[in-house]
Amino acid sequence: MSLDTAPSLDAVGESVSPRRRAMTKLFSATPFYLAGVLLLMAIAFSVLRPDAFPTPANFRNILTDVSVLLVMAVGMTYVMVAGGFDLSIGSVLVFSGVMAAKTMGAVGGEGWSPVFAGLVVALISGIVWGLFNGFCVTRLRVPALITTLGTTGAALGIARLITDGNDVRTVPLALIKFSVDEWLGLPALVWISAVVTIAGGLHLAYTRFGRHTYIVGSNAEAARRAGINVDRHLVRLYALSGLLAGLAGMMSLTRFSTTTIAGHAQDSLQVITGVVLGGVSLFGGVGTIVGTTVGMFISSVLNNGLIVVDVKPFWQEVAIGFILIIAVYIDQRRRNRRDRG
Amino acid sequence: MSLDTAPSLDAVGESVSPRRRAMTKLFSATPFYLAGVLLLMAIAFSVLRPDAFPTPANFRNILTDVSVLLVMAVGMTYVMVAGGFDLSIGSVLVFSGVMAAKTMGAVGGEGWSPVFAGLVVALISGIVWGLFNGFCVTRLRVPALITTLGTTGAALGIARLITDGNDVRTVPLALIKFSVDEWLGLPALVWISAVVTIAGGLHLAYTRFGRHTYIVGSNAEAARRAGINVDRHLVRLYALSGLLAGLAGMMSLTRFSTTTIAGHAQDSLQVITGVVLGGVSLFGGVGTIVGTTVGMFISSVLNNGLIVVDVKPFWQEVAIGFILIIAVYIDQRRRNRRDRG
Amino acid sequence: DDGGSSGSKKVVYIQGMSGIPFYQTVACGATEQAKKDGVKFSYQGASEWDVAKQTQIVDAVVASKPDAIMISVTDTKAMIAPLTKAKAAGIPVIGIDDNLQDPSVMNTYIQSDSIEGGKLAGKKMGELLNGQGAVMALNNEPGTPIGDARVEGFKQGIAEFPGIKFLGVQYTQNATAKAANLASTTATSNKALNGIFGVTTNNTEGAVTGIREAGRTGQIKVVGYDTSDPIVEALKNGAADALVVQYPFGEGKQGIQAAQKIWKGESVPKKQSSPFVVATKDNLNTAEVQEYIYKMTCS
Amino acid sequence: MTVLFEARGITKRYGHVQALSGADFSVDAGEVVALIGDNGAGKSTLVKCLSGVQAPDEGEILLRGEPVTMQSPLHARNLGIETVYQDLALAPELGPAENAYIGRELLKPGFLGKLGVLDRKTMRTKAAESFRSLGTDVKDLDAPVAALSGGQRQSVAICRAVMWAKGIIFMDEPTAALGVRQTRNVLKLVRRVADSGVAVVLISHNMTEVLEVADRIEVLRLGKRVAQLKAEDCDVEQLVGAMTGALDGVA
Amino acid sequence: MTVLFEARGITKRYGHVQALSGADFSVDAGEVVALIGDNGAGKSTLVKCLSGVQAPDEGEILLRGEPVTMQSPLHARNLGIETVYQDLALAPELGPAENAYIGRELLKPGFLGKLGVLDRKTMRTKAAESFRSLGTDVKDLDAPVAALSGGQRQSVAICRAVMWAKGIIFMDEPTAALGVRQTRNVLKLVRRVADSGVAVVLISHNMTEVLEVADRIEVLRLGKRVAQLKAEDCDVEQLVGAMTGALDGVA
Ligand SMILES: Nc1ncnc2c1ncn2[C@@H]1O[C@H](COP(=O)(O)OP(=O)(O)OP(=O)(O)O)[C@@H](O)[C@H]1O
Ligand SMILES: Nc1ncnc2c1ncn2[C@@H]1O[C@H](COP(=O)(O)OP(=O)(O)OP(=O)(O)O)[C@@H](O)[C@H]1O
Ligand SMILES: [Mg+2]
Ligand SMILES: [Mg+2]
Repeated sequence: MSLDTAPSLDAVGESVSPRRRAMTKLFSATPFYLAGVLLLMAIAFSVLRPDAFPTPANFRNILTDVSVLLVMAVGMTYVMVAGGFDLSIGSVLVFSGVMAAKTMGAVGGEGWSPVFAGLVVALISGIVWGLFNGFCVTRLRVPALITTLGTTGAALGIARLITDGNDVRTVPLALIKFSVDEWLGLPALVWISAVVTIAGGLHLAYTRFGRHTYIVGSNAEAARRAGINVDRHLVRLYALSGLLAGLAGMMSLTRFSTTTIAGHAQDSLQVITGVVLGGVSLFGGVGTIVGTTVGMFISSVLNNGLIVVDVKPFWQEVAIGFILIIAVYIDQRRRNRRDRG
Repeated sequence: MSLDTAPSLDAVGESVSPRRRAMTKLFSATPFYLAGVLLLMAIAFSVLRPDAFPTPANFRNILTDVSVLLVMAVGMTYVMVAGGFDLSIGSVLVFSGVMAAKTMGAVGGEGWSPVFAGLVVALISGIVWGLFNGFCVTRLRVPALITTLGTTGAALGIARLITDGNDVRTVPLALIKFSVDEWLGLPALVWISAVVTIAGGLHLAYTRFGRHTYIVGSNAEAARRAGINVDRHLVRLYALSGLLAGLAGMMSLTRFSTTTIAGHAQDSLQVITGVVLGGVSLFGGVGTIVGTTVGMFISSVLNNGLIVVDVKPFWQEVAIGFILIIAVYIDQRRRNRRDRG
Repeated sequence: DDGGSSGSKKVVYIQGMSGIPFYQTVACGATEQAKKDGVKFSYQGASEWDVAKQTQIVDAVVASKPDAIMISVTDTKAMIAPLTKAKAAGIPVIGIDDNLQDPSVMNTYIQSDSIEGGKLAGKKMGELLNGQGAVMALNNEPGTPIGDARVEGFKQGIAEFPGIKFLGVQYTQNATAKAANLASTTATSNKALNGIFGVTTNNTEGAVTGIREAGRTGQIKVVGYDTSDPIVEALKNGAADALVVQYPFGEGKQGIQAAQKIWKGESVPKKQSSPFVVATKDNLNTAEVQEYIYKMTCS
Repeated sequence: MTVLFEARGITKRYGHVQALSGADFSVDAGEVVALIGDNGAGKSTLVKCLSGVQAPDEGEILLRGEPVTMQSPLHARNLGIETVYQDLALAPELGPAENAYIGRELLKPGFLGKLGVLDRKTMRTKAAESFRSLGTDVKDLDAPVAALSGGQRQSVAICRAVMWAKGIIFMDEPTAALGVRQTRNVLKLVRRVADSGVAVVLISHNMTEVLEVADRIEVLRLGKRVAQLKAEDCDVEQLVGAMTGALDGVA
Repeated sequence: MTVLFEARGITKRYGHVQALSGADFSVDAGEVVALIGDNGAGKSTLVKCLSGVQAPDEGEILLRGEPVTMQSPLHARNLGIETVYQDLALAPELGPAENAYIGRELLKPGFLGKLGVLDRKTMRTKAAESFRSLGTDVKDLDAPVAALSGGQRQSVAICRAVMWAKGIIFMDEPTAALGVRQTRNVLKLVRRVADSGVAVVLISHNMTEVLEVADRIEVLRLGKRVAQLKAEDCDVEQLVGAMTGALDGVA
């Protein structure tokens, strides 16, 4: 029902023009200052190696490097905005890749049909692990950290049982060709990753599903009382994260033509780093995919740039460590000043 | 000032006998059911390998195995109860070990004086990193995850720069002898770990400092308004965690007579797993050292038992993954039932 | 440019992973040779054993336009694509350790045959045990080609001794403490165990500690692969019994030499091999063995 | 004649605390019933049990004479029950307009709506309107509710419930943090809502307020209903007596 | 003669919201001053500025005529200022007794106390006593305060502040969630505290309550003090007029 209008001292909330409001939002949102940090880094590397860093080929390198992890970071952003946590994505990536490779091997042939079968199996594998995570977190009330740590071990263990620990390389020629193909000068994987990120960004920011994700992360009890099925929503988010890890598994398989079983132990941590760097809180309720994207690129540009300017490996570790802290500090400082000012 | 007594309908809170209260506390606290799970596991392994699992030698294995990690887990419990997070302990352990070994090498000799110098340097190294973590988290307002991830890289990088990545083994004979010494049938390291754990347990549970740790984790703003210097307290907690990681570094050096630089990437995660298993929440405010101890032993007994009963390595990963989830589930289920009943 | 003088040319070595004694020694050997020949040299390596990370490094190194790349590949198939890009950019690729599955990419590779090395370890173990007993291996992670090949060779080596039973591989995630735990637990729960093969340095160090803690030093023989200062120490005092030592220092030198030959247009053989030595307490101080012991602190 | 909504013998224990021990309650359409009682009497617990937030241990709930089991807040809501909770149940990181539409977000018309795209503008305008009608001045509609004053936050919770009230509306101390003017507006609103045929249950510790707006008063003490009174028949002293038990046997 | 505590021209902005724009305030020892104002007028913000929780952007604070800068709540507390915050500021995971002693834990006598060991038993007993004196029945002293009813929680916060009041005590809507009996006890308590020489500042939206207990009334509107009144001189209508600005120029 509608309320009638009582006398009021001021207009409510409308004292600030929409334009000014939009500007404030833009400048106050995390990604803005962090994107500044990213730009500064890129400028620094360009000055140090003008012939090598700011080249189209190198930008393509950076984009390709970030593409697989970014897909998983989109899923992680959803889960963490809702106050969850998913350590298992690296293992799920491996598991899905193994299942896809095995499927493609079983289907046989070098065309698109085994690829398609592999993709479907990879996505389903990812979803199944995601559903399992969601089930444990919501029904069994096992903390997300323990649940996803458990599935990290279990998924990797099963992948190794299936393969006896050996990488699977039954990848059809069609897929190998696809990995080399470029559209508009960029590898197909980069485009896939871009589509997922943009779709995820719009979906999280503008739809009801996205809004519910923020509410669940901000105050799960309030969400429940407002009639949101919190458990179901969380299960969906974990499933989404699993799905995207499955897709990432297929992408990784495409990129390397082999399952790289041993090489993803750090993936989850890398993704979580990018996501938190981008302004998502461990406590949930805040964060955006734009922020996540900037966060992931900070890591990636840093890794790339330090090698291009030829910093020694041990120095790189030290530099990355401190730069991460400094980047977030700059971001925090600017934002605090605004809050005060 | 005191308040005078108004008529009251019931006695306040004293309707339940202190004894009953103590019992309720005991049974409702996490460690109780989790300890049951631990016992069940031990019984299962004993039944499967009565000749090999429940032997003094094997129990000594388990205790030795858990000792270094448990010392770090005590520090982690403090930090996480206060709502913080410390990923850097594994690297700080390595860094402190390296500094201690270098110091012992520089002091020279095979007696106790280089050992003592090494110990002091290890502890100071740990504290310094802890203070740095605390500084970044409180003054620079960089989230704990990013801060400690940054110092993880930085501390390890510097350790490697100092040593060129080469393990240092300038350990005096006195220390090597000490590592072999046994008191009452157990290695000295186990006793050190036990002392730290018991002291930590009593300190966290019964002192003002411990109480403040819970308050900061439960509601940092309330703590601040109540006159607790939250930032200083957090800095102390990170310093404590660093100190204990430094001690662990010295213990690890004692155990292996070498710095094992490359071998501690998983330490932080293992410790966090044990701590969360033992009932500490990622959101702070709850948890006990008793719980942490039980949690650490669950991991350790599981690792040991699966080897003793000769489960194949890949199956071990799968089993550990699922058993972790089941253990917490049992614990949760029992506790929920009590809450409802 | 002028093929003759290599004064301004640069070689980058991409390690399989940073902080590993073997790769570090390769870098030292290369540094020494490069200094002598007036070639610029640097090295890179990811902090984890990870194909994606190594790809990232290869990409960035290619972008920085060196004149040759030396690389210890993390995967013989997955690294084909990125190294093909290097080749396409006209950068010669020199393999250290291993070739790719596509043999057309690398100009040359210097192989220390891991299967061969593993075999040496297995044979030595057989000798130490007089052909009787039960042995296990400690490896980092399944699916790492070099480690798997060493274990494979080890199995072939002990197969010559029918009295020896292979109990299987356990994995340690490269953590010394995990290796120690596995060693002590198995040593106390399986009295038959009398030999452990440490596939990498951390595993050997862990095995030595674990056996000591189980109180079975001397009863259980330890054969390691690669060295580090602590392991050499263990060999001296009898806690370890034999080590298969590669010649990474020489491989590094060879790599730089190969690069210069390629620049000059001279022919280099596709495969060059690098020798091994088996070090024991008795031969440790001989000049031959000392030449092999890894030097990680470059001059 | 059956009443709209009735609860019988509701019990609820938390550990060894008995929050409700056989509480009864009833409210009819178009009626304003005040639920009063001492601190800790069990009022909020009763409201939670009747709005699906918590499952009672025992007892029966009848809606239009039919027994129902509230499985979840969503279920209660689908039965036409809205609630202003004492702890407000807002999402602190979201803005006031966003909070007002939690769980009932408006979608854009047409295709975008089918895709689940929110109609933020309409929600914002409508929320601003209803805050204004309560006399609450929210200066920054984009600030998170964590940054609002106590009274502003309470207004958000009230607006949310009132916007959707159809059958029954529970208001657990809705005016506790409100200013004088806002309180008056809410009391007027309560009357108006009831007149439109909705059953209103008002919890309050302000007896003047209760006597002013309620038709009937139910008194809870130690988890039990101890009295049902007609507002016109009683005064503040009587109510206080009933709540504290000082007048036992009198009321 | 200087008053005990005075604030002049306090301003405080949050982003583009001006919460206080030059607010003045004063209170003297032994006096009960009511601070009233509409929702969002800036009362809580003023209390936070005066108790060291937030730093004002501008303005001066004088204690016994001397300018002071409140650096932190601890500093304010050391100056003898206690506060009951509107949001209570309790640690939800801890029990009521533990909360009552936050930041002022009692230690065991003797050596154990030197080690920092808490005297839980005494804290428990004393806390129970003071809850009882407010007329609040907390059934389970070990349950976390998150499990208490709204009024019980508020009692915990009040007890905590009153136990330690020495110079000035700010109470931001202390009775908002309290029952009738508990409210009466708190008002009696306020009077008694003031009589013992402490300055009491009471924020409330209940004008009857305000007129009953206050000596003086200060009115805040849109972040500024718009009136200072003597309680005996005025009635509810006048206060409401001053708060809403309807009577501008009259008061
Ligand atoms: N989740 C819970 N766990 C344990 N005890 C609880 C819980 N919720 C309420 N209680 C207890 O149940 C009793 C009734 O609480 P309730 O909140 O219903 O009181 P109320 O009548 O609303 O009081 P108030 O007027 O103070 O809001 C109290 O003693 C309270 O401590
Ligand atoms: N942390 C904050 N960030 C932004 N705005 C704030 C913050 N705290 C308060 N405000 C704004 O400042 C104004 C004054 O708030 P304050 O809490 O002081 O009001 P109040 O007089 O206590 O009101 P009430 O009677 O409702 O408690 C409000 O418009 C509020 O939205
Ligand atoms: Mg209540
Ligand atoms: Mg207020």
